[in-house]
Amino acid sequence: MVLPNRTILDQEENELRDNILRMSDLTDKAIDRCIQSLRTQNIELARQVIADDQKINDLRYIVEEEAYKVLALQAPAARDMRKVVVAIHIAVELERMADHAAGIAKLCVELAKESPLKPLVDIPRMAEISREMLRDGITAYMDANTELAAIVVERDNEVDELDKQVYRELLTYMLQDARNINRATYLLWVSHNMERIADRITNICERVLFMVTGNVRQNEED
Amino acid sequence: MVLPNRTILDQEENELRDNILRMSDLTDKAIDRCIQSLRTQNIELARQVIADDQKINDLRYIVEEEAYKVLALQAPAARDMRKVVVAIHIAVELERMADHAAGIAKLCVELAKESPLKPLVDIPRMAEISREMLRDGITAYMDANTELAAIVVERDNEVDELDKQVYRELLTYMLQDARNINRATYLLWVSHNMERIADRITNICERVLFMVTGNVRQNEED
Amino acid sequence: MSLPENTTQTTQFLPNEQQMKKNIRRRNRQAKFWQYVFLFSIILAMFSLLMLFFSIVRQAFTYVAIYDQVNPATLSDKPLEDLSKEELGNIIETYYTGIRTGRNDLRTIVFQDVLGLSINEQDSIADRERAKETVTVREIFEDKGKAYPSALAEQSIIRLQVADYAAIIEENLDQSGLYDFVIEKVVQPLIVDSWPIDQYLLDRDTIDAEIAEAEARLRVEKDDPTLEVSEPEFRSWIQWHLLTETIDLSRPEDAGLRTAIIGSIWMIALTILIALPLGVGAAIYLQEYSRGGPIARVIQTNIDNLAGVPSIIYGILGLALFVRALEKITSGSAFGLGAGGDTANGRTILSASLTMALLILPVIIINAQEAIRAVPDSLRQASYGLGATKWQTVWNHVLPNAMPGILTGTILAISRAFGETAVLVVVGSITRITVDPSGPFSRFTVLPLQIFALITQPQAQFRNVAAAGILLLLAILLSLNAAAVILRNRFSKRAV
Amino acid sequence: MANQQAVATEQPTPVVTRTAEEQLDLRKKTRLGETVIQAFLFFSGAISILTSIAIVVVLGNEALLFFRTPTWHEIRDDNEKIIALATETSIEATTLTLPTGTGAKVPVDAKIRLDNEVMRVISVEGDIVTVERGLEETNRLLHPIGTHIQEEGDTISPIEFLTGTKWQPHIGQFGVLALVSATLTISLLAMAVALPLGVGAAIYLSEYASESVRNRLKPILEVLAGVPTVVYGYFALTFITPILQGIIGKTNLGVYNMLSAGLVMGIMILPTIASMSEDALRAVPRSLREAAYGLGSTKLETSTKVVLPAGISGIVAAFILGISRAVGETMIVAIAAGARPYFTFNPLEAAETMTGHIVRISTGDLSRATIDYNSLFAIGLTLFVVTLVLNIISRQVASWLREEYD
Amino acid sequence: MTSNGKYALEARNLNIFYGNFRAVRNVSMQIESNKITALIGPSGCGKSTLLRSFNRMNDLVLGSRADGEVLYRGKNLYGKDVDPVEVRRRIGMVFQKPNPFPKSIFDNIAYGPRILGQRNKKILAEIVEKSLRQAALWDDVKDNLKKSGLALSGGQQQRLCIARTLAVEPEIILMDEPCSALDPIATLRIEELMRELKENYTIIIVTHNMQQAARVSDYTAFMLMGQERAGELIEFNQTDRIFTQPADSRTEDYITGRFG
Amino acid sequence: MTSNGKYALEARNLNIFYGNFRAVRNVSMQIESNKITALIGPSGCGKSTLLRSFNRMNDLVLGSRADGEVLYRGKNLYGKDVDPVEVRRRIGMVFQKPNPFPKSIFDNIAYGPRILGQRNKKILAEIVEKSLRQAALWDDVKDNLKKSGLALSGGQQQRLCIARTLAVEPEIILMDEPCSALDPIATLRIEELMRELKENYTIIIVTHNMQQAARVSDYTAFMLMGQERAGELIEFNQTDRIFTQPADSRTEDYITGRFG
Repeated sequence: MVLPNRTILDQEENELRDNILRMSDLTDKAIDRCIQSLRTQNIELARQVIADDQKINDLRYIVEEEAYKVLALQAPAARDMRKVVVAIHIAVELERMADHAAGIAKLCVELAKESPLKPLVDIPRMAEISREMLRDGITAYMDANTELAAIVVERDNEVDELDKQVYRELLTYMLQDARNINRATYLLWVSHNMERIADRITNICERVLFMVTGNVRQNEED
Repeated sequence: MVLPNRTILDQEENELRDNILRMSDLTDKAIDRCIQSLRTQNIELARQVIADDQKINDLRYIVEEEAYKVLALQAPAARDMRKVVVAIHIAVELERMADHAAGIAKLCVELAKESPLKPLVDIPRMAEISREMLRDGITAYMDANTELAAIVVERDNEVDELDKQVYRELLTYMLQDARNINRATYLLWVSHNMERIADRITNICERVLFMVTGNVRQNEED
Repeated sequence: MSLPENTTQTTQFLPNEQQMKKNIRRRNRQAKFWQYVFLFSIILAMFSLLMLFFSIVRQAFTYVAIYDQVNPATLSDKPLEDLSKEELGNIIETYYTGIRTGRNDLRTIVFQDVLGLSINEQDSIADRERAKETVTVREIFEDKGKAYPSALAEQSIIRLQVADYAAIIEENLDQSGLYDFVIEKVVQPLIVDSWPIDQYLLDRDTIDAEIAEAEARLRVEKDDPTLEVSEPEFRSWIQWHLLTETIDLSRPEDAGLRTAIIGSIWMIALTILIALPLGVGAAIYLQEYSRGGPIARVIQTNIDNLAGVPSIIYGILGLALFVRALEKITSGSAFGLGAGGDTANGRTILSASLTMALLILPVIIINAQEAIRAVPDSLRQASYGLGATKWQTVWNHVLPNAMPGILTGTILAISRAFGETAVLVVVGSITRITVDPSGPFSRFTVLPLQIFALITQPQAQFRNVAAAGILLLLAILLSLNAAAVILRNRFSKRAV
Repeated sequence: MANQQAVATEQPTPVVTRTAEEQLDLRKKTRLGETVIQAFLFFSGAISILTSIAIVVVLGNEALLFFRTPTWHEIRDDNEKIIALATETSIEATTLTLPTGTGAKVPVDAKIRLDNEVMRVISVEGDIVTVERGLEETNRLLHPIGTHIQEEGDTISPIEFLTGTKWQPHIGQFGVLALVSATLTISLLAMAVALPLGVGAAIYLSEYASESVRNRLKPILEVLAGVPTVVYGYFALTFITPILQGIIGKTNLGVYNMLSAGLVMGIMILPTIASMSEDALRAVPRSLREAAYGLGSTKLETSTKVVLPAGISGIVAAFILGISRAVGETMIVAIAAGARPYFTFNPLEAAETMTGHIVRISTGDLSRATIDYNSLFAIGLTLFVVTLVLNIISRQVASWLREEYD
Repeated sequence: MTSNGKYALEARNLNIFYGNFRAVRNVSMQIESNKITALIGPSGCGKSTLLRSFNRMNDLVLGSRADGEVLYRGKNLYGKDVDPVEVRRRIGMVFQKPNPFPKSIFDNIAYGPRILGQRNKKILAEIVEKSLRQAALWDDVKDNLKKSGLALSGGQQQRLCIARTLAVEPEIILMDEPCSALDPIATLRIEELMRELKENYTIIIVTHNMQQAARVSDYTAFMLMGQERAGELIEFNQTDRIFTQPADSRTEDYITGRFG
Repeated sequence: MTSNGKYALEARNLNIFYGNFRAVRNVSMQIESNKITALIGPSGCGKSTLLRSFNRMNDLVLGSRADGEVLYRGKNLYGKDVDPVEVRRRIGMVFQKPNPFPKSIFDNIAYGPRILGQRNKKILAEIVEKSLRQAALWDDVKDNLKKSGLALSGGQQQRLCIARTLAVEPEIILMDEPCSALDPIATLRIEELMRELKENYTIIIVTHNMQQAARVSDYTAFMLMGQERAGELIEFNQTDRIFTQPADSRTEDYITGRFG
């Protein structure tokens, strides 16, 4: 009497994937741009990122609404069900990542008011790693690739290390000269935001692992 | 032919609520204890918090497994469906909050190795506010109280302000004396963690709003 | 029986396990016993059927004892089969000269059996003779292509003498034909008694005693001490002449059922013509047009009641309505028909068919209704759903699908009409009729009625004829039933 | 989705004009054929009503005539001896000559009847009776010597008809109970044979027999039901009666008797009862049997405690229909039961049932005016009412069955 | 409910009676073209009755009567001079149990066009092919068009019935629990077919299977037995609204199993 | 599947034949006590046949035959000296369509105890009350015990049938699509009743409604038609495992609608 309707389900799942892909693309772009804006003190670019955040928020709402609709109307089971719920989680994480990027962009605007504290090395590096992680994580999601997801989870440590390194370095700048404190603090926030972005990618990958295996208990840590 | 079975559904929903309640209780306790340990430099208490984190993790897994089971087996619709999905979100947030508390506890262990930098005022204040928010947020969830949830969301700003204040204050200590840097840094992390905890409570309350209204687009910011 | 004890369930209410096991043994024994009782019932029913057929078959195939009314020994010294043509001819001539109506009898034999003249032809010959016109032997015989002694060529065919007719017969038959003729017309063997075949096989003593007794009695009666009754010989009463001969209530061995069979066929054909369209029409009206309406309810109740009315009541109705009240129509006089001698007031085939039609109408209607009702409503809805009108739906779906049921019911109704007797007794068909019916306004008889008449004849051998008639009747009915079954199967196969 | 696209693009040229393009016209169309057909169908249905009306009118009317017509009976003395005989009377004669010394009292000025001719006695002088002939539209006939002189008696009241136990038309006694007693005896005999065997056979067929056995036996039963009754009569007369005579003795059992007729009628009805009961039992849904077996019933318990009670209304209906058939059955009794219209319940005796009597008086060529002819309708009416009541009961019972499973 | 769409059918204050019993009370709703509209509700809530009133199939039930209007292209189907035979051709129906005629597949589909007067064999063959293609049955049966429609499986039979309905080119197809007699897999196929058909047809479906309504329909109407056991329309909205945020608490109670 | 539980029933290499046709191939499974076990699968996969083999109801079908063992308390139900009448008393059955006897409610339930030899009226009355209470029907009918069982609504009839089964105190209750003839609300009630009954009975249910299996059962067995159209057991596990993480891809395909 009641089997899920594959046509609709497949269609809805594809739509969810497409929107996630779109979101991850926008998020990736946001990270890239906010770091560029940081490096080049390009306020315009920063403003762009802040503005784009709304688009990503909207996409998240679309994904969530779609997902709840599928859950209520199609009553999916097993992997279908996990795919839908995971889509919600991923959308939320991506949206938050974009928020972080927007946060960085706001800091950029502040930083652009003064001359650069120092040539940036580690923060762009963090961004680079995060973006790689993001792309790999989304690939893992698209391909239901658990191995890739596990690798991405591992790489979070690199970003954490860099964050700590950035902190220590910035501290030396602050101790050197109290006038640096403002700018160093901003950069500190930037680094933190980057670290959180990487964190959230880790969350995404853990959700991917769950989606594929159905096992909630992934070896995870915050 | 196919109506949800209320007995099972009600039972499962109750179980989810109970576990969430249990988690929030443990989380609340963890926040309380880690701040106490910070104040009293009580390593034992800190270790306790770290150990308890596993319990909370386990509860989160239980909630998630239960929720996925309900989704797959009972195919709930409308508010039932939202309740179940929201339970997953809240459990994840609570678990992360507990992680933050554990993070604070770890810092406490480090801090306990040295004498206190200064008498703590703002951080316990943050903890106090967070715990209030947490209790209110969970009450809002239990009672499906949207007004209370909205109030909680507002209070997040207080914690953010305090975090910034703590940072500025700690910065003065660091500038004062380079030997303070280590301890100040740790306290900085503690403050950040507190701020994140409050953030996640905000997330919970937004989920509660969604659960009751069915509207994804709450006015939210990270 | 040997399942382990129930340990988990506390049987507070049921008898304990031990008792239940004892019970179940008793219950199983009971079940076995009654199974045999039920089996016995069906076997007995089947046995009755067997006996029924047996009782008829044994009467249709019997052993008979015969004696010759004219002792062959008095006709010739030699055995008859050894005689020459001429000698046989002489015997015929002598015999017929000896009886009063001999000339007329022989003329009839020549006209009917030798020449095969129809009634009309015979009449026209008689008319011409009456008009002083001579109808010569040559004219008639050459017309029919038969042989005749040339000496008689120009003689009037009607005015010939016994010897002439005998000569003509002699001319047209060979030796064995003449022998048969002599045996049939002169010796005239008569059945004294008949015994069912089973009795012959099992109880010869009684039969021999009865033969001896009959012989003694006949010798006294005929005052002929040499008279002999033959040994029992086998005789099948199922004979071709059942179909070709008319009834003869003086000689059972010659009695045929032709008139009755033709009467039955006429009546049935007419009955179908009247009852089938009306019956199916009524069924369609009730099921499709006024289903559940007040008129339909009244009609329905009516039909159900009519179906249970004994057939004899229909007979009375037919008698009063068709035979008497509508005599003008049913006798055909209203149409200027049936003025001939073979009408019997209103007691015609038409009256009988009308009565019979009324009798089987409820059966046809009820069966047709059943068949129409069995057509799933879903088909009608499908048809209406496509924008079909009521009659389109009935014609295209209801009727084709109900047809096997309707036909089966009709055939069963017809077979009932075929075997129906009481109605026609009352409506008054005639049992001693020897003229074939020629149309709806003829007098007639039918097969079962003829059988009834035969049974009630005092002479025992007519029961043998009746048995043969019954076998014929059953054969017809069985073929009708078989047709119904085949029809049903063929249609139902096509439907699915 | 792709499939749907394909359909959309390769849409063939429209074969019926698509509704969207045509003028919307939902108006009623007159369909003459439909009306004519409906009229014919209604007429077909009405035939049955006409038949019923005809039966009631005919039977009622003629029966009324029966109850209104005075009876005629021979003039008899106190010893029931017929005492009024006429000598030969020609068509023209206006006097009757009574045989001398009979001392018959022929009533003056009253109507008398010889054969079917009604006359009025004008005067009686010794043996010479002067009469007015050919009254009441009867024809003057030639009466041979020894014709009974009948005098007019009373009319028969319906109560007399229904309660009288003597059926002797020649003395003006028309008590239908004489016929009813035979009808009853034979019917009960028949049911005593048919019911237990029929139900037993039905249970066997529906519950025990395998499908193939049932498929073979059921048509045979139906053949048995289709055998014309005249054949059963033959069976009774030529087969059963001799056998019974062999058992009971010829002195105790005549050639014509109710026992043989009753037994054979039972055999005749048996297939009907078995077949109808079997239908009723098989109409009991399979699910009920499964329920019973599922509770741990044996086959017997399932058959007798679940299936039989569930089908009981069908069996009762079969039973009543059987009685109704027995009451209305004609040929068996006409052939095998004899022609003795006496009030008796002894199955060993010959007797005449209502139907048997109708047949017997029908086979003689009855003229319309006689009371015998009219009595036929009175008996017919009685028979009609009895069977009608039985049938109505039967249908009522059968309708319970339908209600239960619908 | 969008208000600018083109409505295929519109009920206005529709009441349906069986004799003195009011089966459906005061229903007003607008059925959008080229959408699937589902009627759901507990047994006896009048959803089937309402559906059957949309093409006057109820007329076939003795003593049934409709009050109010059902507008089809601005014309009241219950108007005085409206011929129900015409109505049913334009508003086709598919029933609970697959009910193919006991004829060949070809004749099943050709029946409708034939009674409408189409005798041309070539055109009939075209109609048959087109209808079978639309019902996604052509590939299964194209080599066996002479086979009896009853020889098909249950799901195929139902698709045959749908094809038969399509052959008379209706605008609206009413479906009365079309899958309740089918197994899950056949059900799935019919549902997919419905989604394909809505490109060209307006579909109204009655189902007592809530999930089915959720899965396939665009709009859902929820009915309940109200006063005096008359069916009432409780809520009518887009399906995803009904199943995620129903406006009426009775609707929510029903879809979440709290009912009764 | 826990292995230390007490098994109510155990099938070992069970094959079921109708004549020469093998309907079920080589099924081995262990039914845990006081649990609800659901058998699911597409039409014709042999799930009903398997169920009916558990109390030898298949014996009633001409030419059916079982190969292998069905162990009940260590005893093979298909052993030589086992009386199916006794088996069916201990392993009761509830059927697809409610099938109360056309008798009073009281007599429906008293039927079983009576044939088992219980004649005492007082005890019979107690049995009737207890069974009706267990079937959650007592309050509905206690004032109308003389009413015909057929006068009840469909859902009540089915509960009556369940009560009737309980009256002979079986250990195991087999249910063959017990809700397929019922409306959603009656279905709901029966499902809740099943969950109450499993306190005291072991229940095995066949359903073609996947959601029903998901909702009410503790264990689920998934069957499919295999080679030569014989039904095979594909997967048997706890219900939540089957519906969230099925081990066999065919199971996942079926429950996610990818089948066929």
